Amino acid sequence: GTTGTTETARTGGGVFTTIDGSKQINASAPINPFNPVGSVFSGYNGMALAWPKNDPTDPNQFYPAIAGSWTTSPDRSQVDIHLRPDAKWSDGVPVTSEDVRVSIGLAYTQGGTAYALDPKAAGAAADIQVVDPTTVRITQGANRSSTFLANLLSTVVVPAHVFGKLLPADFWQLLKTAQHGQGAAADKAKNTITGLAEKVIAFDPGHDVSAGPFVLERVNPGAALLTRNPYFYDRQKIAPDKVKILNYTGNEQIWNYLIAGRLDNAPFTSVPTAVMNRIREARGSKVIKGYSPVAVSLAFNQAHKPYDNVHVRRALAYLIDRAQVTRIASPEGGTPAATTSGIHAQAARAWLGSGFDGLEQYRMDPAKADAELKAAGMTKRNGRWAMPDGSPWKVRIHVPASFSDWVAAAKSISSQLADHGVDASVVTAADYTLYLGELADGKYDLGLWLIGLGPSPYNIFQRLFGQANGWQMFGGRLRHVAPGTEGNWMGGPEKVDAGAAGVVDPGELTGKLNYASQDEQKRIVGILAKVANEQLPVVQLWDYVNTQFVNTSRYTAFPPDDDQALRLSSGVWMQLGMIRKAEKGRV
Amino acid sequence: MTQTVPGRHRAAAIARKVAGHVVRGLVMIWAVATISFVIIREIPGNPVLGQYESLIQKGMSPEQAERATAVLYGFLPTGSLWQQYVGYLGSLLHFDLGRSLSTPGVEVTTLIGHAARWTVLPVLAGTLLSFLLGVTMGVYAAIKRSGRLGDALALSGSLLHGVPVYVIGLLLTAIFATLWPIMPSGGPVDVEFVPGLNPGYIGSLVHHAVLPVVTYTLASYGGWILAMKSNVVAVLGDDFILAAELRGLRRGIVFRYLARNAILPLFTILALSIGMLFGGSIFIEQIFNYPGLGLLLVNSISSRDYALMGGTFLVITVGIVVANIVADLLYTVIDPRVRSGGAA
Amino acid sequence: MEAPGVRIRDLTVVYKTPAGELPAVRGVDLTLAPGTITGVVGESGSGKSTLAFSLLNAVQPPGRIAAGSVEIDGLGDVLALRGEDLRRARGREVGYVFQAAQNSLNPLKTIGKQLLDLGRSHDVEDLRALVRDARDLLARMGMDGARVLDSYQHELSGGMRQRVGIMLALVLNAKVVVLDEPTTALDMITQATILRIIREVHEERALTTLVITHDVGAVAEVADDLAVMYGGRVVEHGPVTEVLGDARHPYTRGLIRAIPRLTGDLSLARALPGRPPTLGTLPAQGCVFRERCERRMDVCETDDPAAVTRDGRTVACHATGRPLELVGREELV
Amino acid sequence: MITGTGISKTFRQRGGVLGAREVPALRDVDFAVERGGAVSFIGESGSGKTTLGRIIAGLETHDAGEIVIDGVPMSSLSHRRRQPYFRRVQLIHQDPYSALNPTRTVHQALEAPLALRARQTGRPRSWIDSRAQELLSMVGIDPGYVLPRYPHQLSGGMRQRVVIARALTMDPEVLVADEAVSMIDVSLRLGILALLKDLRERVGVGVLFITHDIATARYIGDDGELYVLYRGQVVERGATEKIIADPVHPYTQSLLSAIPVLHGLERPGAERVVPKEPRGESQGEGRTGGCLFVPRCPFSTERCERETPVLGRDGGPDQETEQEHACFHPRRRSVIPVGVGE
Amino acid sequence: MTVIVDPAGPPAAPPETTRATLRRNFWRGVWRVLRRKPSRMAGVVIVALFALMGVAGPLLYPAQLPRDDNALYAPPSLAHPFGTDFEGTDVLALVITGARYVLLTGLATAVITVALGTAIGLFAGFHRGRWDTVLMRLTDMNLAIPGLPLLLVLSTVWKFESPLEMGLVLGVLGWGGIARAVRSQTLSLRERGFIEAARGLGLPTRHIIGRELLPSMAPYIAMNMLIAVTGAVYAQVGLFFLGVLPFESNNWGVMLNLAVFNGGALTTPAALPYLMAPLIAILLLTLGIVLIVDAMDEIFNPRLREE
Ligand SMILES: Nc1ncnc2c1ncn2[C@@H]1O[C@H](COP(=O)(O)OP(=O)(O)OP(=O)(O)O)[C@@H](O)[C@H]1O
Ligand SMILES: Nc1ncnc2c1ncn2[C@@H]1O[C@H](COP(=O)(O)OP(=O)(O)OP(=O)(O)O)[C@@H](O)[C@H]1O
Ligand SMILES: [Mg+2]
Ligand SMILES: [Mg+2]
Repeated sequence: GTTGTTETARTGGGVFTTIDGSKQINASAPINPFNPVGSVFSGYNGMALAWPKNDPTDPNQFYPAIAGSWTTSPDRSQVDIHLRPDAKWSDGVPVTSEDVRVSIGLAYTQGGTAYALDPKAAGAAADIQVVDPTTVRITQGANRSSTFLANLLSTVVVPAHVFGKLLPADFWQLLKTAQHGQGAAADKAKNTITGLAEKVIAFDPGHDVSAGPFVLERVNPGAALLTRNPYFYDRQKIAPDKVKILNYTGNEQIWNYLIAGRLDNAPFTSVPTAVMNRIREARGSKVIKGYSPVAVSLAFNQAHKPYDNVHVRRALAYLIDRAQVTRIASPEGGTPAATTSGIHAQAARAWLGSGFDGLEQYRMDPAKADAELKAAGMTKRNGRWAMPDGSPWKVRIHVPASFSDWVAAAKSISSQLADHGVDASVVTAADYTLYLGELADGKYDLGLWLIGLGPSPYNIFQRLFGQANGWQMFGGRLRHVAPGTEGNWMGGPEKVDAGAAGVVDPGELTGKLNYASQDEQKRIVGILAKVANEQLPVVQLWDYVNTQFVNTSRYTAFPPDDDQALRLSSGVWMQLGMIRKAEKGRV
Repeated sequence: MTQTVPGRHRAAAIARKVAGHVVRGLVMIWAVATISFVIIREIPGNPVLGQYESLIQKGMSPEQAERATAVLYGFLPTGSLWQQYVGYLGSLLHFDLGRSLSTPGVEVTTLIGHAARWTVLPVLAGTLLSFLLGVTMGVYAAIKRSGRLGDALALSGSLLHGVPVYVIGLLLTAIFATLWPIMPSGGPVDVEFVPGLNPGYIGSLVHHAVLPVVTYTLASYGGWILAMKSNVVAVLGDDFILAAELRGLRRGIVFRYLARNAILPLFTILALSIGMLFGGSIFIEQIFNYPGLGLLLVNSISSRDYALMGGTFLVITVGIVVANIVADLLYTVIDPRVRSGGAA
Repeated sequence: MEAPGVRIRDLTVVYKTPAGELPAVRGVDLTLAPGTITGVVGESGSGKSTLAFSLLNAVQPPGRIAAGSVEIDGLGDVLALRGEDLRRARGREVGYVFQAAQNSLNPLKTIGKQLLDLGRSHDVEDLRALVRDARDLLARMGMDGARVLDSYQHELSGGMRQRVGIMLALVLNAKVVVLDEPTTALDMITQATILRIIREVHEERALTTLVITHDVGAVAEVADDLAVMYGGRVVEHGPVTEVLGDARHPYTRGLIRAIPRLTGDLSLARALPGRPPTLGTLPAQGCVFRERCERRMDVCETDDPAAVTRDGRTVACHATGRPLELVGREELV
Repeated sequence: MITGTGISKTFRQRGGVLGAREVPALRDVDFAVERGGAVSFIGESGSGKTTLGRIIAGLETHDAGEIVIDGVPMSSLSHRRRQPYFRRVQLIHQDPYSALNPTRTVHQALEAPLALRARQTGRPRSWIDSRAQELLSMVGIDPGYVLPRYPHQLSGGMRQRVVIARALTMDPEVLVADEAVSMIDVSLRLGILALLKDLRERVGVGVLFITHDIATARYIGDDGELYVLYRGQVVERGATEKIIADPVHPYTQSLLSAIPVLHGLERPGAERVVPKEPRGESQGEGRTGGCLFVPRCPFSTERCERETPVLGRDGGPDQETEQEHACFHPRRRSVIPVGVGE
Repeated sequence: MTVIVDPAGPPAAPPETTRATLRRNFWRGVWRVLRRKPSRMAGVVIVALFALMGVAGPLLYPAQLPRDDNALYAPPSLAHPFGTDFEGTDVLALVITGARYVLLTGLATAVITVALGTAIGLFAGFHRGRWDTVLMRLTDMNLAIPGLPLLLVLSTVWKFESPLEMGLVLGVLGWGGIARAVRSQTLSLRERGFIEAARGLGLPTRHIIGRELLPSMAPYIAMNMLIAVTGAVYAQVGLFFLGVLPFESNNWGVMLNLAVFNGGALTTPAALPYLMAPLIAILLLTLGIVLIVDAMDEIFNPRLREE
């Protein structure tokens, strides 16, 4: 009974109830966006300069927010950010360039791509300049990145009159020394700045000063309550009086809320079919589906035999019925991977065009699998495949126990493999942290692994040909480490034959994606997708679908399927003019 | 034989006894702290990597996830295991449990303090409720033990005693929060109410506590009914009850004799289970999203928050140790036989 | 006030056992003359306690009073009493001193508090007077009343507890008092003291008293009348001096002969052969004692001897009054 | 065969909150048990009888004094070396029910010690069964009947006989019978007493008989010796018959006076002594010196308050009877009941 | 005199008291005790069924349980009395083949708990003194260590792949309560006449502990053993339910976990049979054990047994 029943029905009002999928609510945490669990909720009381659009290929597409507009120099080296003149903090103070500068200063204490103290880091900012109260100019360092703009615009803005005191008076001088100085002085300056990190994280302003549509009123371990910010620049677009963000510890709680019709919007969670049906039956319930640049793969440790042999990897790919796996593991939140390209299918089409169809699809084909295994020298005895030396071949698929969809997928794969004479079993790790640790230590032969993290093509292939596969980026320089060391658990070869493109170093190519031009990126993505498809460092299993749940009985005008804003919080939707109060009696 | 001991002597003797208990308790706390320290530091897994990948898993962009986790590297413990241990013991002496990694920048003591509130409330209520219920039913089951009703009560006790708490919790949520949603399915209180002594807030507190408390009550009720039943049966066989009846004492008085004698040994168990309550119930808190110590511990383990894990462990242990001491002393105080030295 | 008389008629008490309901007391007739102390002796398991409980209609399950009546003057048939009437009779009219008086007190309450509970249960209006009476009684039995009332059970010695038990049985002015093994587990001097107290209080208060014991000596010291029980039957009953001086039932004789004595020829004393009876081993028909009897006859196998009363003495034996020939058991051993 | 000199024992009771308190259970007790001899200890509850029995059986340590078994002083031996000596002294418990393990049959109860004995003496295993039967016959029960039975299936008298048989498995030289008949039905008591006497005479074991009922002490044997214990101290000692006939110490007289009179067969003694009440173990504990019995003695004088009478020194031994006592005012009193016929 | 019997001649027929007879009598007694109440027989039948499941269950099915790719979370039917799981495998088959792990763990835990607890309690109670103090401090510590949290931590370090490992850990964590109770029982039994008598006879400590003390505590120990089995089943299933132990599709705890978190059994009835099957199995096992526990006292007390 938390819905607004007052006469505000036409103009707005009521409580909007939702869940922040990326954040555990923590009542002990400060109201501070720099704190990873701080009670600042993106889009509600947390504001960035702009909000990223969900474009499959272009990471630099943004909706304006605090930054009303921006201009980039043609060589992408300089960005001018123009703040909205009507942006105000919830205490009535206008949002100015100084706020942005302080926010950037604070960001430096935390480290990050755009605000790295090392000027040689890819995409690091070199200079921050306040041009006028509403204009900030930021220049990029020598090592340019194609995502520089995106990183700048994602900067979270905090009020200088609240957070400013965290920066020492000589901060900007210190920063200069750290970035451009030499020797001990620079090191000392660096240490001083990073030394501020803890203080910044721990800082608790006590009450919320927000530039967003809402201000945090109260938070308890179960929920956070936010009320309208009367000074928000687009306040007339905001329908609800209050927003209630609920905490959750397990997906099933979200399911229950949804079935009970309590949530106006819920983030993506994996949902069993039966539950999905119940949710759909709930009054006013609707499901919005959209693109989410994440895919799940079965990754090989090529340092372990027999997975060093590409024929074995291919054979396994031919034995896995991805449609069945998806049906069992993620029936509502995933689509079976069309093939292994390292890219989410939707983005892959955009990047590769018709080239996508030219990739080998690895349809389920036991005969081909047999051939591949034979090619790898594996032998079959009593209907069971054995290693070339005759020793038994045990395929152990590792998954974290806490992800029941992954567990189900792994089980399904192992059953399918077993059907074809491959002795396969599932081994779970107690939790995700342990899983990742052991995975990185090279303890597993096979494990499930997230790939295709778009839209930036570097991010996409960095999952296949990045740190996990031995390529490390240090101060703008790439180096390759031996399999089994320093987190290189995929253990792929440093150079591979890419057919028409000749022998290539996929890690190097991936690194180039960072700063290459659009056309160059397209070429490299083509090569890397082909390499991924032929070499199969992973078998892509399914691509995630961003499944959002909304309830239209209290509010309407949610974004449609595949909307560009789908991966943003409903707070941002409101800022963008979506979400209106539902008219009485109309559902 | 009675013996008159000067009051001062007796007080000194009690003080000596308490001191002995406290020293033993401290040694035990130290031992458990050390064991848990070693085990905790040996847990594999990189907490920062874990956080980063979880954020990605939840759909955050890699850049954002990196921003959110980069700073955590500064919170990882450094130095050799021995150095860490010495530092840990040193800060323990100042009641400093260190700083949390999963809620960076917040003192572990603060986190524990907040969580303890939510643990103590429902578990204490559940313990007391189940105690009262179990004891009453236990008496009933003992008195009617040869009848069908007594059998049924005892069997229900044995079964409930056996049914794991998570089964009860799951069933209750399924029924009262999903099928017939009259109860909230999680959280400790509705955030819409201003905290304080206003009816709305308190009502909401109670509303949210009902299911956890009922679950806890049902889960521990079985133990009480069984213990009480067997105690009552034993006391019923004692001669003084028959003697009281043969002296024509009122039924009520005989019943009081019976109940007091049977319940006395349960008080120590009660003290112990109240001590256990700092451990909360991991299952209950997990199922009802109740932000108590149990959940705190689970989260601290999965996020490899070493300081928080150690701190929570310690608090739970201290609770048990203190309860043991209290139980021991309590017995001395409430049982006249032990009180006066048991020289009979 | 006159001491009441007690008449037990044809009392049968059975216990439910796996082998069916077996009688622990069988067809007992016993009259307690007003103002006398009657002693009941018998070996373990002969049904003494069961008989005592019957006097208060308090036989414990799985036992059950199957037949008979217990008439007490001024109270009527106790076995017909139910509920509150029965409760009020217990303690107020019939005082009971428990077999294990050692353990008949609530360990968690002081004696004084238990006394007050007793008073309240019987609607005593003047509790102060009750406490005063109790203190007098205790003093009468040689104890410091005030201190005892403030004590817990475990702070008293066995003899003291026994006396507290007697006090609690008498403090409401019960006129019929039943003492079940009041001196077992006490040493000689304490036993003597308790027996003396029983006798004195009995006389002072004009009571009708039943003392149950397995120790013939203890009964002989205090009792006026003596009843001997065996296997649930009263086999002999009469004035104590007569029964002891001239026992008529073979069992009584054997019992007396088995008492260790301070003087006299050692070789005259001897144990009874065989085992004391239990419910399961009692013969279903015939004389219950015949297994151990030195004067067994054929008729003993089939007929239960009837209790015959002559010159104030009751004996239940086929052999009584017959010449002493038959089975010369003495020669056998 | 076994002698004790100056045996003393003080228990330190750890009483809960109250700290320790000291209970002197035995004070300077001398005694001697000969082969085939009979020594009885009597005294009221708490006088230290059980403690003495346990010390002699090696189940309890003593604080001072010396126990000599077969001429070997026990204090000269290590704990381990003492064991074989103490095994020659076997204790028979008061309660025949708790003295037998309810979960073990009589056969099992006898088999274990006999097996041990067989190993010690190098006898074959077959000896065990025949010896078990022999011992049971010796104590007068039918082996065929009792061997396969559990204790609860036997009567009190049978159980006590089994206990005695079990003690005999070790071929002891002394049996310590602590209130061995007080829990047994009256009708059967004499049987056990006669058995003990019989064992003395035929097998030659010494019997140390502990009781609070003086009359039973007579039945152990008419050549027996009697010790009267009061609060851990021997106050009178002499031949059993002699002491019963002519007790000198007021405490012995109180004990004898307490024996119930079988009216009809006996009449009470003319000068029965009734000790003063109340009695309490802790009473008079703070006193130093003086006769222990003073608080309860009807005849005490001022001297008794001051001086402590010592057994033998302050009374006896009587040249004729060797009777000793510890009293400043010894006087014969006729306290025991007299048979009507006499 | 009544007592003098010719000591020379033991009766001709030696009584039948061999161990075999005793054992036969014991089992006859057990049978009698069980037959006394129908509920006990029911308990025995249930537990025997589970034991059979544990021993023979996996033999009833092929190593690779058949799946039906088109019947995921199928409702109960004749072919699948408890429906199917996420992969289309028969739930009943999962429960039956999964019994072995659960029961083995339970048994291993019970044996270890009871063996450790009894040994430590006996030793402490029998030898008293310094050993007692040390062992009791150890016991206090065992009781003070919060078990479930520790298990959660341990499960990250140690993969409990075999039921025996799992049982070992649960047992090592759980012996404290029994040790304490056994010690106090030993202390009181120690004062009983028959123990004193055995010591007086010079019987070896081994005999006293093994033959005199242990049998007297047998009902208690047996009872605890049975209860420890259920306790271990819960602890173990609970850990699997929390999802911290290695995956095995026919593990009851994993089934619960997947039913709730993957199947949404608490949210929709579709996966309810999948949830109920292991739950019912657990409840039945408990019921069986509870019903049998009731008979323990009578089984091990010869008096109650023979009646
Ligand atoms: N609760 C009971 N269930 C079955 N039989 C019982 C019960 N109570 C007593 N009996 C049996 O009844 C008979 C008489 O018992 P009762 O207690 O009256 O004997 P008693 O003469 O008082 O013996 P004791 O001297 O041992 O006190 C005994 O054979 C006893 O076994
Ligand atoms: N283990 C012990 N700890 C403390 N005090 C004890 C202990 N054993 C005996 N005592 C005390 O020593 C004294 C003598 O006790 P003991 O048992 O030897 O007397 P007893 O003559 O056998 O008495 P009873 O006739 O009651 O058996 C008593 O005061 C008793 O309380
Ligand atoms: Mg009785
Ligand atoms: Mg004694």
